[in-house]
Amino acid sequence: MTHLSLRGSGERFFAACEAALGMRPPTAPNMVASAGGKALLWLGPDEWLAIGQEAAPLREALAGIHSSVVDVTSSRKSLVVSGERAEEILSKAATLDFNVGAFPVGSCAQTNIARTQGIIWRRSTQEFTIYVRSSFAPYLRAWLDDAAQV
Amino acid sequence: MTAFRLAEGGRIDRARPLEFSFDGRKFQGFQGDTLASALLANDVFLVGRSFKYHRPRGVMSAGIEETNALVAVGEGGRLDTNSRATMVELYGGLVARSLNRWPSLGLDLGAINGWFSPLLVAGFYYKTFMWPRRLWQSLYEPLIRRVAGIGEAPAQPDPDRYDKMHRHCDVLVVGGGRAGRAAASEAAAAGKRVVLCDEGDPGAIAKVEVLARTTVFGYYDDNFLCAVESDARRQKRLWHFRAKEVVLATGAHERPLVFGGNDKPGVMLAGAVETYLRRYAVAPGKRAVVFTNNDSGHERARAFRELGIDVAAVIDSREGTVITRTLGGKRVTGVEVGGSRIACDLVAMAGGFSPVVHLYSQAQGKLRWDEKKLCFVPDGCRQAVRVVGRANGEFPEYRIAPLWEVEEDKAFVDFGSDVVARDVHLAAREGFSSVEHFKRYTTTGMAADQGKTSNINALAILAGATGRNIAETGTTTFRAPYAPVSYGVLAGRDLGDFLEPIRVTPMHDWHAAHGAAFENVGQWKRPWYYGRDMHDAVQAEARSVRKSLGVLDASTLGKIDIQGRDAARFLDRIYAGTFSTLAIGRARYGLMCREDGMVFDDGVTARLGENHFHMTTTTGGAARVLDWLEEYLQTEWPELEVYCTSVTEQWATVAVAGPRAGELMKELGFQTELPFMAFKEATIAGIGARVFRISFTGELSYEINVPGDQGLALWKAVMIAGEKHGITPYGTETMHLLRAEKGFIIVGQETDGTVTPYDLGLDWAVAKSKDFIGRRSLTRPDTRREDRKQLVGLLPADPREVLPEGAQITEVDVALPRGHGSKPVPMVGHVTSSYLSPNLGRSFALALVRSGRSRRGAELFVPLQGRAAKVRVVEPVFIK
Amino acid sequence: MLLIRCPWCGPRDETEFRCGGEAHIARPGDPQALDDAAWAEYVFMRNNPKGWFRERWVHSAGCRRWFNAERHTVTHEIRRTYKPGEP
Amino acid sequence: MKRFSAFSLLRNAFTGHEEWPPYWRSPEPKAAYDVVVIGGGGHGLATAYYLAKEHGIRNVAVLERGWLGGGNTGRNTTIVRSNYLWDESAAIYEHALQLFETLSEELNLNVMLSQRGVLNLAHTPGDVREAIRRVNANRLNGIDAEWLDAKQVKEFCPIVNISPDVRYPVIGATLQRRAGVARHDAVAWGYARAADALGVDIIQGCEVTGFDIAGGRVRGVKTSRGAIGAGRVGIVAAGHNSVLAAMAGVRLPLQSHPLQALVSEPVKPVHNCVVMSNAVHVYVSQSDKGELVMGAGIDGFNSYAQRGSFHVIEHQMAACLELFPIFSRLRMMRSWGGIVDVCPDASPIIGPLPVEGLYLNGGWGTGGFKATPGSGHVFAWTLARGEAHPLAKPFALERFTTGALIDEHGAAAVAH
Repeated sequence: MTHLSLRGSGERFFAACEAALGMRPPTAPNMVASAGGKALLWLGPDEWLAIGQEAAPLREALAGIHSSVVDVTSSRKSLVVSGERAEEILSKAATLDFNVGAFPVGSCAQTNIARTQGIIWRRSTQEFTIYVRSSFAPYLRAWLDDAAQV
Repeated sequence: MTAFRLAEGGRIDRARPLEFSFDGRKFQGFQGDTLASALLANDVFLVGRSFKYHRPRGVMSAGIEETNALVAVGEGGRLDTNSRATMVELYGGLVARSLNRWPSLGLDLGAINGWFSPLLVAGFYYKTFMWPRRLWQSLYEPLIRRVAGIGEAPAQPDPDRYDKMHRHCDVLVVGGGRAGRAAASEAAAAGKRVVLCDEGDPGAIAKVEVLARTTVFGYYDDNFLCAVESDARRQKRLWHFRAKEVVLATGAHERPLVFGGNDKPGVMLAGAVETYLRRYAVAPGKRAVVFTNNDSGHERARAFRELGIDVAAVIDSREGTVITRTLGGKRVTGVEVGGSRIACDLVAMAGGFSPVVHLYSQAQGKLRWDEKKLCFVPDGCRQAVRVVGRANGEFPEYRIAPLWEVEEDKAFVDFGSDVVARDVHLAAREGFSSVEHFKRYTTTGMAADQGKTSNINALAILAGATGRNIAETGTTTFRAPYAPVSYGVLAGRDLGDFLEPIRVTPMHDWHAAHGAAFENVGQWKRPWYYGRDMHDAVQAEARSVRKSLGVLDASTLGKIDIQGRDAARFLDRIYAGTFSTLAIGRARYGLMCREDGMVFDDGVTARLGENHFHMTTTTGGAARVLDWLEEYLQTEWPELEVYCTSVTEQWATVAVAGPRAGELMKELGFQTELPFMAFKEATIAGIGARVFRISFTGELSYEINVPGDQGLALWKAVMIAGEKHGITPYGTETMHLLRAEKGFIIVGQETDGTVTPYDLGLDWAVAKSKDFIGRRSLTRPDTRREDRKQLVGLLPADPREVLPEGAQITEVDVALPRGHGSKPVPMVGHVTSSYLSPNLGRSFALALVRSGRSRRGAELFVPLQGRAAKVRVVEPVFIK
Repeated sequence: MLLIRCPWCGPRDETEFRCGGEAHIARPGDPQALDDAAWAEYVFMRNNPKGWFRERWVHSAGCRRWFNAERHTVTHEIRRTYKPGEP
Repeated sequence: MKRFSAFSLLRNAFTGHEEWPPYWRSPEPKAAYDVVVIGGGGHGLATAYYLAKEHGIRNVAVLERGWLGGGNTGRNTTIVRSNYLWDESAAIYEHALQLFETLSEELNLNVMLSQRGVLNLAHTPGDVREAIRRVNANRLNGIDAEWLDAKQVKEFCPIVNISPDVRYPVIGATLQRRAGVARHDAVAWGYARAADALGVDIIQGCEVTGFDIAGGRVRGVKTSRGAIGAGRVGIVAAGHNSVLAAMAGVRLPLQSHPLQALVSEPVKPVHNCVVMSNAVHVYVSQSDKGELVMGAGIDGFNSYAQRGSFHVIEHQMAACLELFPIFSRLRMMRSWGGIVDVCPDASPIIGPLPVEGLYLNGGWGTGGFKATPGSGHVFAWTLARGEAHPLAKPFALERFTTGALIDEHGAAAVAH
């Protein structure tokens, strides 16, 4: 699955993105726009992680608009934490409130996870996807496995 | 049933007897007992020895405030020392030992200190042990240390692992007594998320998450609280709470009374006696005397009688009578009241109540002295906190009159620190009248209970001794933790390999399988050298790169994608050099300085397009540099249209270097004649790549960047294609050696935060006609000095001599002095890098030397053990 | 342990942030025009009040945006956070 | 001053210790003094003592807002050592250590100097390089220092974990045998008592609220107990130096941060020296009472609250257990915070401020306690003569303008 780091702002930018991607980058902080296996995760006021999108048409659409599209597919690996204890395990690793009322399905957050950082995307009540920098993935995987045992 | 166990009642399970041992003797208790209640039930009253005088001590309380009955529980790596017997849940097979006694609890030679007690007053050690000076450290201090301390630390590592949790809630209730449960239920009924913590087990409450055996010990800013959860055998989990509102229902602690011999086994807090009777069905005596200064003592006496303890007398100070002292040795046998004696085996002290305001005070809540209730009560806090019940001073009908002290010998104020009332008076006399001074001078409040039983009595006595009232005298600050927390719980699972994340590159497994020794570079594991012996490996690796072909995993280098209309302008401000003039497809080396002009990172940046750059940074600097760029973009130059994206992990980097590198590249499918410091996108071994002809080593060298997922495939392809060239993988040590041969600096090795680009002789990398971060600092008087430390090369007179890195350099031929007492020898610099070069056939070094550049050809010395190594200053380039 | 309101992400734990010291210190437009003392003033000299303090923070583990805060250096109360460019 | 000794203690034991006089008087402030020292911590009291003792200036007041030694003097982890890298730092800290070595006799009060040795552990080749650099510099500067390999570290401190299988194995350590710990409160009380005996007025509960400055010259201070005239004024108010300097219209390159420390419950002797580790950020010793004393890292934000954030302690503890796995079941009994004012180069500022007659001795950051006698000694000289003591000269405020910084970031076990 392609990962693109998408940067930009302003109405021209949003319009171009929407035209090229078929979805508009969410402007509400920490929200995810997703459809058909593609997603746009809000990472900052002018920054998104585009998942499952092609870079070339996007770059083309954004030509002449202050923006950046960088392929970061290899930058992160994903870990899935799911099941009845998903909230509990994440609560050992991160300081966020993982209660579904505070962290609804379809939202994401960047935060510290154990002693590294990552993006957490709530896919359903009991399922979270974590995107972590590739070099940290073995560490985080082992940490979460250990946390799940106690 | 034992002599002191009641036939019925209590919350113990008589159907579940539990065997345990104390000091090697076997006993029986029941499920639901604490170690303290089980010991009392077995007529064990002498439980410990006091800190200083080694006086016999027994169980005084039934809770966390216990400061006498400290024992060791468990064995080996699971030894819990200094455990409060009142807080240790009994379990089958529990092994406990008494502490601070030798040879035995009954016969403790340390008790000899009691005979010297007239000498061992508060602060005695400040006044003596000064002569002769050498005896302090050889004799007096070791003696003091041996006598002090309580239990032994475990001798083995702890086999247990610990857990941590974060929990957000609307309302956090601390304390599961009546007030706390009511507050929790009410909040839950209003639809709030409620968590209630209690030291014990308050039972279930509808719609409330109840955490039993969970002690909240810290209350920090913005309603952040920490608690420790235990099971019967250990503290096991640290909780972090962030609560919208906190309700403190922490109750009150009963105060002891201060009179002669109030510390003997059998002298207890009245409330504790009732707890033992009601909750544990243990009568900690047959015949009691109650000593009180308030109404509660009388109620206690009624309860004792009801539950089967004979009460010989209630001594109420409000009626003009007091206990002056207790009788007995290792167990109380009676009391003296006025001139007469009353026989008893239990003295119950009812000295009034102090609300448990510790957490409230930690939360920066203010306290007010209530002259009627004789206690500190909550009086306003910035944080969202409510205090309910007895913690708020809401006692039932309660009249009390001050009795802070019965003037007598051995009238203990702080049991844990062995502070007597006379120590308080001495401190006041010697001018330690500030509460904090007094506390430090006498050590009051510094023992296991952290003043829970002593602070108010001590404060009141101090107030009396200094002619002030208690409100004027003040109180000491309450600090976390409310109850002691084990180090293991605080560390949690972040130990061993989890202490810091281990970062690995996509090629890591290959390196490990091929005998790489790894170096910790920040969090990264980088191949250091390949093979068993570092010296041999490095010599072979270095020779191979210069003679034929070597390959390095350079994936850890920081990489940042920079694009936007103002990207070139931005880089001109960030780097000391100019990047706006860089042609597309070309790369340039750059230095970054801090505003103080000192070098903080370096790397090569290539221009991919008019408005598009690929920056590289040092491995350790990757995150720091990206933060730096963002900081300046967002806060100083928001008008610049530039976006920076970390691509460190997007690209795996394989650097091939050596005379055969060109041939190898051709064989890998790269046909372009790429000039030095140029860049090209290409397909290498079937993988889309960015190829840079740049060099860490000064050899013909290509850096092939491919997406991280393809890193291992590329590495393997390079190894196969390179086989006929004798390709040799090399590690960081060889890379450093090769760089040093060429005089290339390593940030953090040749620099230490005090080195400018000019000091490094890198004037060519500094633009003269534009501003950049740090430029202005380079023209300050000190940075302009001619005699700054400058980078030079050193050639040892003995070509086999490898100078120690870090070694200092002098102008005179001296061995490294002993140190203390030797005459200072001026130093002119130090060795930053030093190697034995197989390519030079000799040793060499880089160094920072004062006025180094003007010393070319001069001789200097590197003082070593027993001799100095002679070195010649040369240009810092050894292989042109 | 502070709870800091990132102007974008909302309240988050202090551990997600890094403090960047005193706010509203602009880099001089032409450093070469300053004398050594004026340059030192910019690089090193800082207010360090006991009381309300305007300081910079970056949400480093979150959206990586810099922002400003008005925080009391004794009570640690943060009465407001605001985006760069806002007064 | 009534002399302290084993004999006087014994004699007083027979009279129930009723005869001991106060350690110091509690005088009312006079209208004016030759020198006013602001700050009754160890540094300020030492300054006053040496002014009286060595410079014959006895008309001196020490003004303390709260209680003597109530700031960092009473909140540090009591380590004394002089193994600093740069010549300037090494000289002043060694001066302090030498004064420490005779301080108990000098002050006639046992400050319990315990030269148990300080180990600075090295975990990476970079650490080793820095360690060798410092050891060699120390020895060439006449300061005792040794490099120990891992085995020797284990011999010197048997409980430290030197297993190669940990995240950051111990490769070796520097050792300064003359370094160790001292009783922090006793240092303040000893200087106070001795200064008082020489006629210095120690005035507690006296907060400075402003300066009387005329014609660019300081003439006195305004306090919560009235105006006090002064020939010269020395600010020695660790943590609060910026606040005081601001009253005189002076901005400093200082930032005040919380620094936390903690102790365990007391245990029998188990740890025989001081261990510091830069890489994993920890320093640990054991007090005479048996408590393990540990310093935590510095909090990243400015604060005057004498409290830090809890995660700092959690991080600290993991590092501690990595080095000392047998401590796992010991318990933290008390934690606290101090306010350290930190300079950009992690070195102090000693010398005149841009107001005539006004001097500063501050910015000691995390390293103040160990400097106490030396700091007071050179500052007294500076105040007495109106010019910087040779050891103080490199630490002038001026260095931030010239660029002659003394960057000691490698020197403390905490990340500044």
